[in-house]
Amino acid sequence: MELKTLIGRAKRGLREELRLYLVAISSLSVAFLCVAGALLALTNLSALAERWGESARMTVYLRDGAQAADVAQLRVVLESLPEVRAVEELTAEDARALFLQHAEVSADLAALPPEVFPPSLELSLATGTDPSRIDAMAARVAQLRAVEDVETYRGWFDRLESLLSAGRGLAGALALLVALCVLAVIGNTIRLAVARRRDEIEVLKLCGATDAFVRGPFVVEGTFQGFAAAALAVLVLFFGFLALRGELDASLAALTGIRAAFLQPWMLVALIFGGAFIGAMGSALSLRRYLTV
Amino acid sequence: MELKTLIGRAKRGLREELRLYLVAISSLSVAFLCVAGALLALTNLSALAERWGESARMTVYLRDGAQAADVAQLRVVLESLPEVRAVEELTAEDARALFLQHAEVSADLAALPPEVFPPSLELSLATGTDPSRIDAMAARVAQLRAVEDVETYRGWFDRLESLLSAGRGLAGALALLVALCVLAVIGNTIRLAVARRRDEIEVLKLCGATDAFVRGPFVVEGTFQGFAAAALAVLVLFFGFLALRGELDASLAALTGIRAAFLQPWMLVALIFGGAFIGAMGSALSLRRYLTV
Amino acid sequence: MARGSDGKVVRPFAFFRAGAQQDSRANRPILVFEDVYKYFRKDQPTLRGVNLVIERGEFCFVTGPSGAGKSTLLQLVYRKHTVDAGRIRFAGRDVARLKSSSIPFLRRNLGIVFQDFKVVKHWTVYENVAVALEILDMPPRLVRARVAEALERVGLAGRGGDRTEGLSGGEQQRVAVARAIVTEPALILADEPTGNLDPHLAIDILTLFEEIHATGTTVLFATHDHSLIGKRDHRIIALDDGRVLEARTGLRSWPGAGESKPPTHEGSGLRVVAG
Amino acid sequence: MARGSDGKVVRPFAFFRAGAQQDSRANRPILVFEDVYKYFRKDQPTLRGVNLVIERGEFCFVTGPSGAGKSTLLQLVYRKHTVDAGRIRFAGRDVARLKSSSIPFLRRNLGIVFQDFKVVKHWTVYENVAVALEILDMPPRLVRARVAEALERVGLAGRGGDRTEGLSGGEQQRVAVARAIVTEPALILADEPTGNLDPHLAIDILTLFEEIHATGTTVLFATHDHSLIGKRDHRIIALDDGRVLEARTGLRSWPGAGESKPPTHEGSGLRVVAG
Ligand SMILES: Nc1ncnc2c1ncn2[C@@H]1O[C@H](COP(=O)(O)OP(=O)(O)OP(=O)(O)O)[C@@H](O)[C@H]1O
Ligand SMILES: Nc1ncnc2c1ncn2[C@@H]1O[C@H](COP(=O)(O)OP(=O)(O)OP(=O)(O)O)[C@@H](O)[C@H]1O
Ligand SMILES: [Mg+2]
Ligand SMILES: [Mg+2]
Repeated sequence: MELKTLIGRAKRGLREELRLYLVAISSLSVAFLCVAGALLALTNLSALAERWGESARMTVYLRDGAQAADVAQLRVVLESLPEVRAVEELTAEDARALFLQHAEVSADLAALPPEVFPPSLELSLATGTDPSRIDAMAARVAQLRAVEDVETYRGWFDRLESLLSAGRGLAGALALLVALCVLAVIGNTIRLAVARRRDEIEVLKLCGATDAFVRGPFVVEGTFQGFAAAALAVLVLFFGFLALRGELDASLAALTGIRAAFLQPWMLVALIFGGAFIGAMGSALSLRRYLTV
Repeated sequence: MELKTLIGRAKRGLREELRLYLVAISSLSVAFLCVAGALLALTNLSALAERWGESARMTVYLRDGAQAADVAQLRVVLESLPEVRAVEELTAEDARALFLQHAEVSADLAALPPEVFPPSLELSLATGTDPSRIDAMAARVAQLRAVEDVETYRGWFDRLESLLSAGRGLAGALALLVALCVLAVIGNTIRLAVARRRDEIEVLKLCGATDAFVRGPFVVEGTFQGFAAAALAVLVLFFGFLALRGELDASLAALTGIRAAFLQPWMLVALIFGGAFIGAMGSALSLRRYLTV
Repeated sequence: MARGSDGKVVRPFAFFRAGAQQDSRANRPILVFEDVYKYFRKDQPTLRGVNLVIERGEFCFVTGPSGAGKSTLLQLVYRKHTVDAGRIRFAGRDVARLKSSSIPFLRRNLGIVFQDFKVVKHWTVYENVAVALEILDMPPRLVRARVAEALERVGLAGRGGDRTEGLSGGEQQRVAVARAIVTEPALILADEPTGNLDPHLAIDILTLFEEIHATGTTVLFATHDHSLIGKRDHRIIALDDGRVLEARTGLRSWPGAGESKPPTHEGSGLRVVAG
Repeated sequence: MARGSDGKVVRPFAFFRAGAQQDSRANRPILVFEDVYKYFRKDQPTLRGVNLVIERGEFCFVTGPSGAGKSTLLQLVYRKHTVDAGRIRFAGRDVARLKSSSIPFLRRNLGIVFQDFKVVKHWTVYENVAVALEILDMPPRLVRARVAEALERVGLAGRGGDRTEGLSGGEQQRVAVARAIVTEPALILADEPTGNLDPHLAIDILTLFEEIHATGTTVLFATHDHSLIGKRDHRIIALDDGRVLEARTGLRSWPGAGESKPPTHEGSGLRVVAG
């Protein structure tokens, strides 16, 4: 097919149905906005998860009066474990100061004797170390001579994990819903737009056009619509993000310790070209039933 | 207009465009599903907020060796305050037991002397009491004789508040997005469906039909579509909710202390009739430009 | 004439009973064109200065070459378009000055056969005809009886249940005719109602319009078919280049045509000799 | 004949060059109907046992009363419908057995004027005609030249830029004719191509088809218009009640019609006397 003719025919369609096109593009871009928004939420959620994952830690309480040499040896042993990223020593005084600093109930506890706070080694664990390995390690470390007790914060860890997975589940369900919505909107928009032009398709077929010839400009138009809608959605999301960022940083980020981030560039590119692709496919598929003239 | 004729004409439209109708209803119901889902999320979020709001509390630490009579009088005073819902007395022993029970770090603290834990009165505050009033009250209570110190948990309270408002903000933004999406989908679906039947409308107008006569069956069809789509969305959401409830209760509810609740009956009714109404309005409005024959 | 099965003739309500002007007499002309101009393009008017008086109960052929403005003339009456200059009075009322909410009531007094039929392809034959009566809020029982009668008169008895899409060109045209006559309108505007019919059927349809005309209905019958025009002695309104040339007594007495001889198909008889 | 501005005649590629059967001779009939039946309703066939041989380069009128099956006959050739029994061979190939991917190549050899025009209303006149050439992948320069020529031949020179919606019925019909002839097809199927034209223009269009016929094109011309048929001495295929009655030499020698006298419009001459 002559490319010039193809473009000409696509432009003819665009000119004739400009209003319809604007409506279709706007409704598609709302759908894409939903997808992009869900992606943004997931991006930030996983940044949060990573941040929290990084902060997995373990406290090894040292026996009262453990020898400095023993402690140093213990430290070397712990540092050699693959799961351990960093080891920090906390004396009883340090621990007491830290406790008082964090506790809101300051008044009476200031009088607590240092003995209540045993010295400890604070371990930062490697990202993504799974809980069962942490347990096993804790059991082994507890056998060592200078060790009084091992705290794995397993309870806290579990709670965090389940909160995160609930968040991920919700975001996933939302993304699924949105994807359904996008498919429905794109399918309907294109199917209905094509239905409006039944007469045109009939004439083409009766004049001897092949299916590919009939599809050509519709697919070009669909591609353009999908592309424009996705690009518009990304733009709107970006400016919305810029506008809301201050708000977000103030409330959410202050709580979670991370700053809101926008979508990765590769995601943006994937969204826009995915939009163009879905538009093209939607056009081609929804034409099928009108080609049997 | 004869009602029988009206219904007959609407059924004629339904019969002719059954496939189109199914597509339209399915896409509308996805949109309504989004709305209903957002409503559900908001419902549960506000239940959570209420629960947390209810649990606003204050601890009044009693002076060492405060007289039982003084404490009793203090209790009476506190109970008479409008902001206070309930007062519970906590002896030093109770406090210690409670601390040990909650604290994960059990080993060494078991040896803590009871003096570390002063006796206290635990106040449950009325729902929605605002933070400044709590501060004022705390200052007043701190002046009383038997009172050693007052803890308002202001830091925790603030964190909870900001978390909740962030959640509400997110849910609100989502609801807005979804509402936009619904409007776009309904508008387009009906506009395009009507465009397909231009010839029919033209014939009616040229035969002397009034605008109201032309609109009649379209509005009936639009009402039915909106109604069916909203009802379908509610059904899907309900069964989805039933299926996911176990999961939700296990993860989310365990954390927040509330059980997932479904939408209130009045919300369901409002959704379904709102759907019917939007369908009717959408039909009537999108017909306007085709009535000028 | 078409009547309901109970023998009662249901006429669509009289046009603008309230708004009719005071000079309404029984024999006031039903349709008057006063110096009507219609421009679709600035430089070249489709109608230029048309003056016509159609009396109540007349039967007129409207003829002229393709693109002469026959359809436009009829479309101005039913307010598909409005005049650019001049005036059209239907039953004494200026059609161009009707509010858009009054247009439906104008059209209910007209029975229109459109040149391109304008039947709804995905409706059945019955539905296509019945719609004209449903618009008038007629009770369904009466609708059924009158639609059946109209279909029988155009030779489509028993075809009511067929989808209109599957009909032949001539059958679709007859559906359009049935829809135009089923309401028993005061004025019938038939735009080329026999273009897709064989000579037999064309005469049948012409005869049908004449029967309806005999009950007092006014008929404007636009056609190219000189053999049809030549068979009858009705008034002829010939349009050419937007102007009107008319004969009061049919083709037989048309200048240049011999008495009682069908016209030659060279068409010179119908050409406007001087602009 | 219509040629590009460079004088080169661009014919759509020969039909099924590869698939043509071995007995292909230059004077093999272009179109053969062998005992063709078509049932739209179980009880009543639209075509019953039609046998016809159309030679390459013939000019045939197809006539018959409304609903006789004229359009159906033509629609079977361009595979809008398929036969229920019997066979239709176009250039030796059985049309009913074409794969659906081959149908476009069948249609590119045909020039079809549809009874309901099938012009796209929201396209311009130019676009409606050009589309037939664009389908053949013709370069735009050539398309422009040939469309302009086709429009001139049907009397629509200079109207290329108008929206088709605004055209009169006869003008739309001529757009349909222009689209059918612009590709210089091997076989023209014209279904009532003059139904909306005045007698003058009808003769002009008939003459146009005859000119094209003179260059070797086969023409099937379905019409009701006996005055048109009577003017020429072509072969007549009359359909009635799904059966064929034919005359080899035109209406003038039709049984019951006097030599050189136009047919009476009573139509008895064209009625099938016995099943
Ligand atoms: N809506 C319109 N927009 C633009 N031009 C129009 C419109 N309607 C009619 N015309 C032009 O006005 C002229 C007269 O058209 P009209 O349909 O009245 O002709 P007609 O006498 O009915 O012809 P025919 O016998 O072919 O139907 C034509 O040249 C046509 O192109
Ligand atoms: N697609 C279809 N479905 C059902 N019936 C059909 C279909 N096409 C044609 N028919 C019927 O077949 C018969 C012949 O139709 P056809 O269109 O061939 O007639 P025709 O000779 O062209 O008539 P006309 O001169 O009125 O155009 C008609 O009675 C028609 O109702
Ligand atoms: Mg006309
Ligand atoms: Mg036909």
